[in-house]
Amino acid sequence: LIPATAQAPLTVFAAASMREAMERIGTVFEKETGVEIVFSFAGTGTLARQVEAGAPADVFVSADINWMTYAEDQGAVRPETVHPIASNALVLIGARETLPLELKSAELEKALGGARMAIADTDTVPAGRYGKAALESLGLWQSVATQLAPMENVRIVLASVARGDTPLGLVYQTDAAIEPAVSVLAEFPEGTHPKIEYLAALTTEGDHPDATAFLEFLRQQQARDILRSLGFLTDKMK
Amino acid sequence: MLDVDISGQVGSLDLEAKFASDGGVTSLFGQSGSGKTSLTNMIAGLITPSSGHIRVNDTTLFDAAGGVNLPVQARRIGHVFQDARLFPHLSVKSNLTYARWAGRRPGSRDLDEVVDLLGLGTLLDRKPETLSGGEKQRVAIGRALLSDPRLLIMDEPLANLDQARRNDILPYLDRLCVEVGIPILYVSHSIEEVARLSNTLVILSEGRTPAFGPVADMLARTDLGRATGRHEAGALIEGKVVQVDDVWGLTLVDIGDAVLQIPDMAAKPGDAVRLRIRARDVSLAAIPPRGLSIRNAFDAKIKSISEETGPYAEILCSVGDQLIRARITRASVADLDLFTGKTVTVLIKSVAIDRRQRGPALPLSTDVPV
Amino acid sequence: MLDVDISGQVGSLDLEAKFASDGGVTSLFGQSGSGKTSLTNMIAGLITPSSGHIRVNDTTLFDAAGGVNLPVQARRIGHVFQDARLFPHLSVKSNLTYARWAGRRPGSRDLDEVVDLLGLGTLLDRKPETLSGGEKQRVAIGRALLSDPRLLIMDEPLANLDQARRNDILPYLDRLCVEVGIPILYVSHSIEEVARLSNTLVILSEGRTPAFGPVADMLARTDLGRATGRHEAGALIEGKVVQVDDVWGLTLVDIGDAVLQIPDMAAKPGDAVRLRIRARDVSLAAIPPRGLSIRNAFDAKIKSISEETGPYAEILCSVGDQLIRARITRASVADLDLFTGKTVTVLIKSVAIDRRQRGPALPLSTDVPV
Amino acid sequence: MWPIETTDRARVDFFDLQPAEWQALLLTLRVATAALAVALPLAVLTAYLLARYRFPGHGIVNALVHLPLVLPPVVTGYVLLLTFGRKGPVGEFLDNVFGISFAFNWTGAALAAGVMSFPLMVRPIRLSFEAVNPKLEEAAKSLGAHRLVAFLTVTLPLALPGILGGAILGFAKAMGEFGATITFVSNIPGETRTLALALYTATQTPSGDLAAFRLTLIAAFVAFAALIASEVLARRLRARLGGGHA
Amino acid sequence: MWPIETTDRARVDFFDLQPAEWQALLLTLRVATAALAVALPLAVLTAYLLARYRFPGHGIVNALVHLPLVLPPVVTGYVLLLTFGRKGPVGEFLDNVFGISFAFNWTGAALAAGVMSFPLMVRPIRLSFEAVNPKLEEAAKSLGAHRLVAFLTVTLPLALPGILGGAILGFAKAMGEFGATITFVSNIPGETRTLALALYTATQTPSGDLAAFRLTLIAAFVAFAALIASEVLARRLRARLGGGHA
Ligand SMILES: Nc1ncnc2c1ncn2[C@@H]1O[C@H](COP(=O)(O)OP(=O)(O)OP(=O)(O)O)[C@@H](O)[C@H]1O
Ligand SMILES: Nc1ncnc2c1ncn2[C@@H]1O[C@H](COP(=O)(O)OP(=O)(O)OP(=O)(O)O)[C@@H](O)[C@H]1O
Ligand SMILES: [Mg+2]
Ligand SMILES: [Mg+2]
Repeated sequence: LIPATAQAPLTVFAAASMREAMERIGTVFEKETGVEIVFSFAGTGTLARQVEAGAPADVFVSADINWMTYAEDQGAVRPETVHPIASNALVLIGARETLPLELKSAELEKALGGARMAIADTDTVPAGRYGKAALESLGLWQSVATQLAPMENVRIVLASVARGDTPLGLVYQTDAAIEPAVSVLAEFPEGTHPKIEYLAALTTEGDHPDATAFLEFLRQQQARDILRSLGFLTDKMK
Repeated sequence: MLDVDISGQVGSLDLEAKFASDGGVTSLFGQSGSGKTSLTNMIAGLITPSSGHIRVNDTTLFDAAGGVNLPVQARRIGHVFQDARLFPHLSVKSNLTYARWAGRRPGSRDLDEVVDLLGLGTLLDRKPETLSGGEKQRVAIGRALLSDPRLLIMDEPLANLDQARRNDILPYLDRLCVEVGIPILYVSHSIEEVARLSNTLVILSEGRTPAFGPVADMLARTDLGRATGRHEAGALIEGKVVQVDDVWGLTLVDIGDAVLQIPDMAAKPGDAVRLRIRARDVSLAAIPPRGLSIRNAFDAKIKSISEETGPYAEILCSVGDQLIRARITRASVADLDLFTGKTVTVLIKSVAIDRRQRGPALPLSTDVPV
Repeated sequence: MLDVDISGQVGSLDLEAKFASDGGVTSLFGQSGSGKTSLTNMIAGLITPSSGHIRVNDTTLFDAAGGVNLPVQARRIGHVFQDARLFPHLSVKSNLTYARWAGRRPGSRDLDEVVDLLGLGTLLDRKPETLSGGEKQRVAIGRALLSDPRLLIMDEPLANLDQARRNDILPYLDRLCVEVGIPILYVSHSIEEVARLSNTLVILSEGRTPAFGPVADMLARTDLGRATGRHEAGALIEGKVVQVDDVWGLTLVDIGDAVLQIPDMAAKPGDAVRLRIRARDVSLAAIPPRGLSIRNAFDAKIKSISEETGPYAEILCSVGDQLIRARITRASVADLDLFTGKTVTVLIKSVAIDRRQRGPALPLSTDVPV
Repeated sequence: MWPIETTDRARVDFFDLQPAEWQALLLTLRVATAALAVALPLAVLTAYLLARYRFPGHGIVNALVHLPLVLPPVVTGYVLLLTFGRKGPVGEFLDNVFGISFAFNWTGAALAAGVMSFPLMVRPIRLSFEAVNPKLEEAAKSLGAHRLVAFLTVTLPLALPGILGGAILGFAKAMGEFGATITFVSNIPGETRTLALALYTATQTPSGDLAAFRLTLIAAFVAFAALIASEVLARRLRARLGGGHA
Repeated sequence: MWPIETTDRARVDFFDLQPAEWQALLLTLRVATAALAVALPLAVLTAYLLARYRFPGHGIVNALVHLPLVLPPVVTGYVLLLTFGRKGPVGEFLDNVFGISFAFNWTGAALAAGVMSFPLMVRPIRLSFEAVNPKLEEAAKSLGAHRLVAFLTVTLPLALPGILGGAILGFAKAMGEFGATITFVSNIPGETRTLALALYTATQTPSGDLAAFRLTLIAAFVAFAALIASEVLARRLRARLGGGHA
């Protein structure tokens, strides 16, 4: 159904959390090159398995190093094309106008007041895994582990905190930036968790002539501006 | 007491029924599709008439003007539906006792008695699905009987039953009516049953009730021939038992100007009885004959002769103040030179007389041939 | 030709039936629950017997030994079920014509003819749910008639129908059998219907067939009293029409040693007829009486007298080589001094005689009183 | 279409579907209809077999039918991906032999929807078959109708309310199917991004709330329309079937 | 339990449930049972109303019942969160007045499962009610049974096959419910991580394949058991109901 001509749109499988950024970048790219782009957004794991199964994707944008490694190992992406396009930071959020706090066990306990801390799923969602690592390295894991509410994606964490169902939440800085109903209470220092990197790569099966161009475009200034405007960090990208 | 005057629409049928009866058995008689079931459904409260009223004994079940419309469950009508409508998930026994455990009607009637009457003893644990047609019908009758009704509606309850079983059930219904005083509304196509059982006959024809009244009068009416089935016409005679002959099993009944001998084994002197004598069973003689096996021969006066086309003639004779009808051939009318006013001898075989009993204190009528 | 010899288990009933008939109408007669419906279901192929065989005309429908077991749809049996089993989603018309459009049986019978016979004209577009009990039954009969059957099974088809309608349908069935040659297996509780319609009578009792044979023989047997209903006992007399009296509407029938007068309007001289004479309609006289409206009086010889307890006695008389039964009171037996071997005068009212016609070329018997 | 006052402008915008929404809506209808068209006859067959016959493997068939209900949709989607995907055994076979490919196109979405809605269809249909009095089929046979004809003219029409009921459940499920679809055929606009997937996509960023709300309304509206149509149909059907009680 | 040869060791390990699996299994059963226990009576009531009465709002009730089927489960879960969450209007009320809280505990999972399985229960039950001949209820009333009694003693038992069918669909769905549950009450081990969520969790890690496979087998096994039990029950029921055809 997708004609195998050059007219076929460039298909990008991208982590759902990158949706806004990707769509904006895509619009600019389309305008500049005239190449039509189509995005498929889903969880990184789902996309990785689909790329592995021969999905008609030309570019795979992962929100998680592990899944990109998995895809590399399965021969689904071209290893030489894998490179980071942005990074992110983890923050602790609370309802709007909550006072900032220090990342100490006692303060967290106090802020929680017996309620739960919303976090993306610590096993399945990258944001959750990073969060767990950060809490562990800060020695906070023991005290909050039983008080977590692991959620299916970051959006629900945000909603949950915004509505006050959970007094605290752990999200990416990018998420906190767009949701006006929450405030950032604390930032997790770099190094308390593995590097939060978004990676892009060409798929093995993809044959779109402009795929490489798009991959390049993701690293150029225009794309970086868009990413930064949405709270992503791009400074350390090469 | 039953007082019905209703009208309403059922599908394409425009029903307009008006009749009253003094209790006892009221039979609804009419052709297939004349609206019998629809009428009983209105009385039972399953169809709401558009106007009129329904009264049973002293209770108003429905009165359009007065805004009365008792719900089905408050009418206390034992309804034997034309299609048995047994509860398929319940055993025969649970079906029979449904009114007790679900309707909270303790019921004065004894379960065993009804089970015996209807021959359901071996079926109690069975599911309706496994019953034969007649067995279903009997369970339906039993269920209604055990529901402690103040009116029993029976819609062709004996249609699938053999004669022996009918002969068991009919006297029971009779007794129910007479002794317990429960009025019965009985739908049947069998004029035999109707004549044997009912006090009041209501003719239903295309949704109307062109005639109703005491069954004797109705059966004697010639204008209803089509509805009642002409060859079943006859007369009901009132009489009093004067003697019981145990040797020959005969009962002598005084009907005024004559004494009839009928086969019977359960009467007592003094009992009031009603006898049904069908026109086809009555012969006439110009002169009193002798040496006949026919035991009843008495004089009567010809009141009218209706000769029809075809072979038949109907002769109406009076004996005292009672009427007897005879159906004979036109040829015999000519041969015997019969005319209105002539006195003839009426001949009736004893074995052809049906006996019916009426009146509260009378014993149960037994299984006599119909 | 119908040849049935099967056994099998139906629920708790142990069915073991064996009978044969020469075609025509074969009636199954037995009490409620005796296994009539089960037997018809086996013949129709709805229940598989455990052993035996079933043959209709020259076709073996089932033979346990030979491994033959035709499926229902291959048996070509028109089945009128006891419960009508109409298709609720189809109109009356589609129900009637189902065999044509779904069974691919073009059918030789005319739809209009059957619709007229059964009075279904105004119901054709209706759904079964809106039909009255009798209307459903009629549609079921019509559906079977229109299925071009080689055997018609009718399980109490007229139970909910009024006399007038029965009188329309019975002669039609008769004609179907005689003219078209379709054998009919007829289940009924009405000995009237059975006697009027059938050639062969099969008695069914608790799953067994204690007796079967020509209906005349069976009705004359006194040992079957319980099964056939004693008071309906009678005799079938063979005779030949010798004269038709158009003036009085009478037909003279020679029965060998006597000539009977019967009311009839459709016979021709030379027609062979069968007359049903019920025992209760026969009177006896010691000496030939005169001046009676009773037109049939002839001499007969008493063959046997069975006195029972109770008021009745059954007298078997011979007229030529034919038998007539009379039921009179025991008192009359004594009064008239009747004994075996004595010659008496048999008295039969003309209006009490039922006429049945047999033989291929005969005109349709008409609506005579039963 | 009709003259609109300028003050109503925002409202009008809100109710005018955007191209992407139209696309998702039409795709959803196409996917759900295709799923229904293929799965319903199979469901009727399966339901009839389960209702009327005891055969070896009865239990297994029954269990397999229900499996997509018990497993999280993601798992079903994953199994579909492994089986019908471009590199899956069945997918490869179908592609080579018939040129049919379910991989990452709308037919795959229809397949996922069909599989997921299958148990929802089979159960009510089976119940309806079980409720049809088998004596009616006997009557049909006694009138000469062969087995299949008796089924088609009697049992099937009498089971229609149940089939309709199953079809509705199935259609509704097919419209809303998400987990198996996104896992099996991904979330490609115009190809596999049905309303449900579009809705998910919208919820993935805070700025998508309004879009999500709109999409929810659209989905609900379509579902309402389908339901009302089905109710009307069911009522007519019941009238035609005479309540099914002769 | 019985002596095991050492060569079977691996196999035994594979078939021995790990504590986390046990936990998920028991939790799933608890959640599904609770969902069924609460939702089934409601479904029966709703189905009866929809089947037997035409009331204003009939269409709305009908549509609302089906809504969770049409919307992606995530949306339903989100709506539940907004409504029954700790700060949601209903959630707050229930918490303050009755001390019942659905937020992030297994009762919330049961609520989500109940809501999601509701349409699957209502439809077959409704069909069953519609298939019961209303004349039987009339007969019951004519024998003095009041409306409710007639319903309980006649219509309800005759609709039991459908209720059982609906219960099975509902139970299976409740067991497999994933999207609404994870959204509403998140994925807390021992509290809300049912088999379906555990399974999802396993599929979302690159190395989780074996765990996912094991969990699939467990879920399938439980579903098989439930189905077989239900089939046996249904057969007995049909025998007791005499096929429902008197
Ligand atoms: N829903 C309906 N729609 C159209 N006609 C109907 C409907 N219900 C009943 N009728 C018609 O009304 C008439 C009376 O029906 P009813 O059942 O009262 O007859 P019935 O006297 O009991 O007949 P039967 O002796 O055959 O049982 C019939 O002709 C029937 O076809
Ligand atoms: N499935 C079953 N289980 C137990 N008994 C059964 C089953 N089916 C039929 N019977 C019994 O077998 C007997 C014969 O039934 P059948 O229907 O053949 O009677 P029938 O002669 O047609 O009676 P009727 O005149 O009342 O219709 C009945 O007593 C019935 O209860
Ligand atoms: Mg009727
Ligand atoms: Mg029978």
